[in-house]
Amino acid sequence: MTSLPWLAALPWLAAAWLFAIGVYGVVTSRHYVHLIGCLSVCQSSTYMLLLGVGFRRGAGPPIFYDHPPGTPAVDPVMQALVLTDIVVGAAVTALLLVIALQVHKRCGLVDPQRLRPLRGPK
Amino acid sequence: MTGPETLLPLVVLAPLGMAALLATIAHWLPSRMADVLAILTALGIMLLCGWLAGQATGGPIVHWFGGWTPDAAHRPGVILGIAFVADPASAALAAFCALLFAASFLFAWGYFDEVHSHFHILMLLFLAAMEGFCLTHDLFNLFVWFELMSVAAFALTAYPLGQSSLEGAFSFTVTNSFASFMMLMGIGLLYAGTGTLDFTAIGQAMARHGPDPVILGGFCLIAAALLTKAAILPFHFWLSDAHAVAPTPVSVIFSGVMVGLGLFALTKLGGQSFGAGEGAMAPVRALLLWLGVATAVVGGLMTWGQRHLKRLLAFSTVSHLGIMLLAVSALKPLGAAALLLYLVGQGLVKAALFMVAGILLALRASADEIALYREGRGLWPAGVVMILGGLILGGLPIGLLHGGGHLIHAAVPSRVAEGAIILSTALTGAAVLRAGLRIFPGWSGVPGVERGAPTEREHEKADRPLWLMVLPGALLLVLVLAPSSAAFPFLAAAAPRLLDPWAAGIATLPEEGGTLASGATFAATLALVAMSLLRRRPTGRLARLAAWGERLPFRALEAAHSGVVSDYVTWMTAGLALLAVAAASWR
Amino acid sequence: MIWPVAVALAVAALSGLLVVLSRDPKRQVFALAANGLVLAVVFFLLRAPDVALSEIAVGSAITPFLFLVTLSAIAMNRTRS
Amino acid sequence: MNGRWRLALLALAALLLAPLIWSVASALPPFGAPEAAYGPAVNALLPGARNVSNMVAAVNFDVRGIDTLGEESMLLCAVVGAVVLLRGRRGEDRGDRAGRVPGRPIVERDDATILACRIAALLVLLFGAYVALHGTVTPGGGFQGGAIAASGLLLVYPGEDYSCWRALVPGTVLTVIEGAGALIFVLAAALPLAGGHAALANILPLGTWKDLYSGGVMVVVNFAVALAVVGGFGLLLIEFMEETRAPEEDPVPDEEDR
Repeated sequence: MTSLPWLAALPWLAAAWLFAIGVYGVVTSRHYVHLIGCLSVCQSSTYMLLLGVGFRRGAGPPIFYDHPPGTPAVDPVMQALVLTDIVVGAAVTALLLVIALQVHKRCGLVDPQRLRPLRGPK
Repeated sequence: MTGPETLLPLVVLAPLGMAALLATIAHWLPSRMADVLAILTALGIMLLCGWLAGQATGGPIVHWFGGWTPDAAHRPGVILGIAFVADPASAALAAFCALLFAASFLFAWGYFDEVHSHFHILMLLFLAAMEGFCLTHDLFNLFVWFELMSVAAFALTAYPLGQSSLEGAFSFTVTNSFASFMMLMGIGLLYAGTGTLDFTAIGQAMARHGPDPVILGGFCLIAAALLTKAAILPFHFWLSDAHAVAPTPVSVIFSGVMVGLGLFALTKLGGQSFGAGEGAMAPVRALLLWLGVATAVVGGLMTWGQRHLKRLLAFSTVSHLGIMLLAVSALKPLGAAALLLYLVGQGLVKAALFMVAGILLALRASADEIALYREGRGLWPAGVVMILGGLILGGLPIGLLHGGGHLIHAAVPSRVAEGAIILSTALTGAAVLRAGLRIFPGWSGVPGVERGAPTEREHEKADRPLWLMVLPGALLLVLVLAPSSAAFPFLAAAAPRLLDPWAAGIATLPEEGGTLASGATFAATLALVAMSLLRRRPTGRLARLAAWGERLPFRALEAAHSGVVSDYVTWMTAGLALLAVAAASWR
Repeated sequence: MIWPVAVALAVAALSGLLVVLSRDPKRQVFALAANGLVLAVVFFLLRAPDVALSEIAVGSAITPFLFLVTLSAIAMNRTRS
Repeated sequence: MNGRWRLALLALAALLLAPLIWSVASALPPFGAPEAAYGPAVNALLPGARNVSNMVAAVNFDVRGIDTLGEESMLLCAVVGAVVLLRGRRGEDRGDRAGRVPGRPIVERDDATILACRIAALLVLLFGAYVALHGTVTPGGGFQGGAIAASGLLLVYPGEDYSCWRALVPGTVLTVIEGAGALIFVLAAALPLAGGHAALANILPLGTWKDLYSGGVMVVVNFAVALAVVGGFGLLLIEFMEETRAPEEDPVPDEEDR
């Protein structure tokens, strides 16, 4: 099967694409909760890149329960890094949601382009 | 396992264990016990790190976690485990972090008196993250401590639950989350390019097959993340909003050492992992030099144009970070020594000044320089600390900061950079002196440029004794007035080992001469203060035109620092593009 | 066979775009949950079952729930103030 | 900067970055053919060295255990921070009346939902425990099992009513569980130091291959992570749900109060 050139770079382009639209979403967002959603999309670009780097074609998962150790397997280190990254994502998202909730309780506004510290809403 | 090697992981495990213990038994803990335990932990870590720094001058103390030493894997060239490597500079900086935490805990005695000691849990996790960030030798472990530091900082910034602190915490979180995403992408690229995550192994892999696009791309992403943490232009916008709204004990840590760690990690990575080819990073180093000049000047101007004390001190931190980047961009042992001494010096002075701002917030219910006109007369100890701190910032020729400035002048390559250092040091020192003279003795002319700066009516918990709040600040100032020549022998040994832990030899540091630069700086500071004292209301048309002209650049800069998180993210993307173009232009 | 992974990556890129383009936060929550599931399928095809399991548990169960609770709390605050 | 200027600057940055991203993407090893030697070395060495079959758990809990310790303390930090910011002035007493959005009808839960949720809660808790226990053997582990168990705890709420749920799943117990999980992890890391070993060294007997008890200290660390995650996520869900209760008096003070 001829491997097309762009197929060899597909996950890197997908990661760059998700990062770009994450940045676009955050910059143009008009609601704190929407902005937090775009931030988590931007974070999913890092999962894509890391797991893409660890993937090996024709290899099985790094769990030697049903197939014996020594059979070719993908890179477990990258999967451990992505696990830590998912915890980071959950932690930061929870904190951001709490801050968004408290800002709305304080001043009834959740528009990131109008809220400015020390200067009062625009 | 020798003694120091066995005790090295305790530097991180002790604060984590104490935080977990407090989280478990917080419900049944007598009220002041959490404060005592936190201070004892911080002091213990400080002594341990100081002892390790002394031991490390002979050779770096290495501890491989889980016993996974490089040869335990029977695979030459494949490093499985994670190492903590304590070279003298890292251990000394870790000790400095613990010192600032102890002073901050002392200052915060009685500040947070609710039941569950959540503040102390967050601060201990913050301390553990900083210790790990200084000592780790593995790239992803550096990211984990970077992220733990950030999460603790986000929660502590929003702690007072005021509207400004919540919005400041929100933009702080979003910008630093982008920095951590960029760092993760950089780690992914470096792992794909070199196949390992250990600093030295990355350096060897890069020396073997040269900096190809993957490694350069990885370096740019990681450098962008560390420059965001080190608040260098155009990544610096979050800092003024976060420091100005955080509770005082937290701002002490932010400005004292957290931002400096970004530059420290950049120097360590630059030396150990990416310093292989001399010419390899020339265009990136040139860009860092010019970013340093721009950051120093913009930070200095913004400091001069502020009226809110904490925001003024935050911009002075931005300016000092720009100055430190100038010394670091050369990636030479002299630059590393200058960074270390200047970082400790400015950290001590900034911590003391933030505590004075906290005292004014607590006892005079405001941090606004103009609203506090003549209000500080009853608090003369805080006045002495503030005015002495302003003098030291402005270039008073005694103490650690003067020694640091002297080394930076020696390490900085170009004349333009020296001019920027003199201008920004004068601006920051004069701004602090202007505020101090206006608040305490009440000497001040008409408010000039700082009238239109953003400010806020706020206060902090008041029923705390003045002596307890002034004591840590005064102790820190006594430390900064220590003669810098005492630190030169340790610095000479520590600097080359920061760039390469297994390097032998001693760096040659220029002797402590009264150079023209330090005299010019102090004179410029006094001139600016005199100008602000003699300022009268502009009556004639020409004077009014001059006043309008003088305000123009400050209004433009204030408009750029808009406070809107969308702007900050846009500027960060532009900064990343700038870094990438500089790295790409190497080939 | 590389085609399933390529298709899954393309669907993940599209679902990320869907999350960004749904400006109304209430609809975005369901787009996020769907994005979590699509990512879990991508991770499964990239031979990462552990990561897929935690992406389902966190990315499409707990995080969207936190979003929903935040939006309902905001709706209650809006009526109170 | 207004909207247009931001998009213009973003477009310029994208224009500058696009060719560089393409040159990096083409210089990277092709997708599916990595050159890194770290992962294959772990795959080859760890089954024999630690008698475990789940390599990801081996990397997480043994080879790179300090990363996971940092990750757990990050979760502890985020949960403590979220609890502090959410409780704010509300204190930790339970709001007994549900907050209401006027104009939105209250739909009574019918018995089918209550029965389904009660059964589902138990099954999900059981499944979470299963995934957590088999961490070192099959896909899953402390973190995934803990997250599933936490969502199982949440399922108890639609099964019972709010006050009964809060009584069954008290916040203080979850705080203690979370703190204890983190403490056990730190002790598992620090105790080998006393015996002269390296921190996080695997000093317990390694157990038998493909058995529930395999990997020595990894089982303890896996259990600690499961505790920390159940406590952390459970507490987070409780505090968030507490935000939807009607407050006794208006917690938002009128003037700018710190």
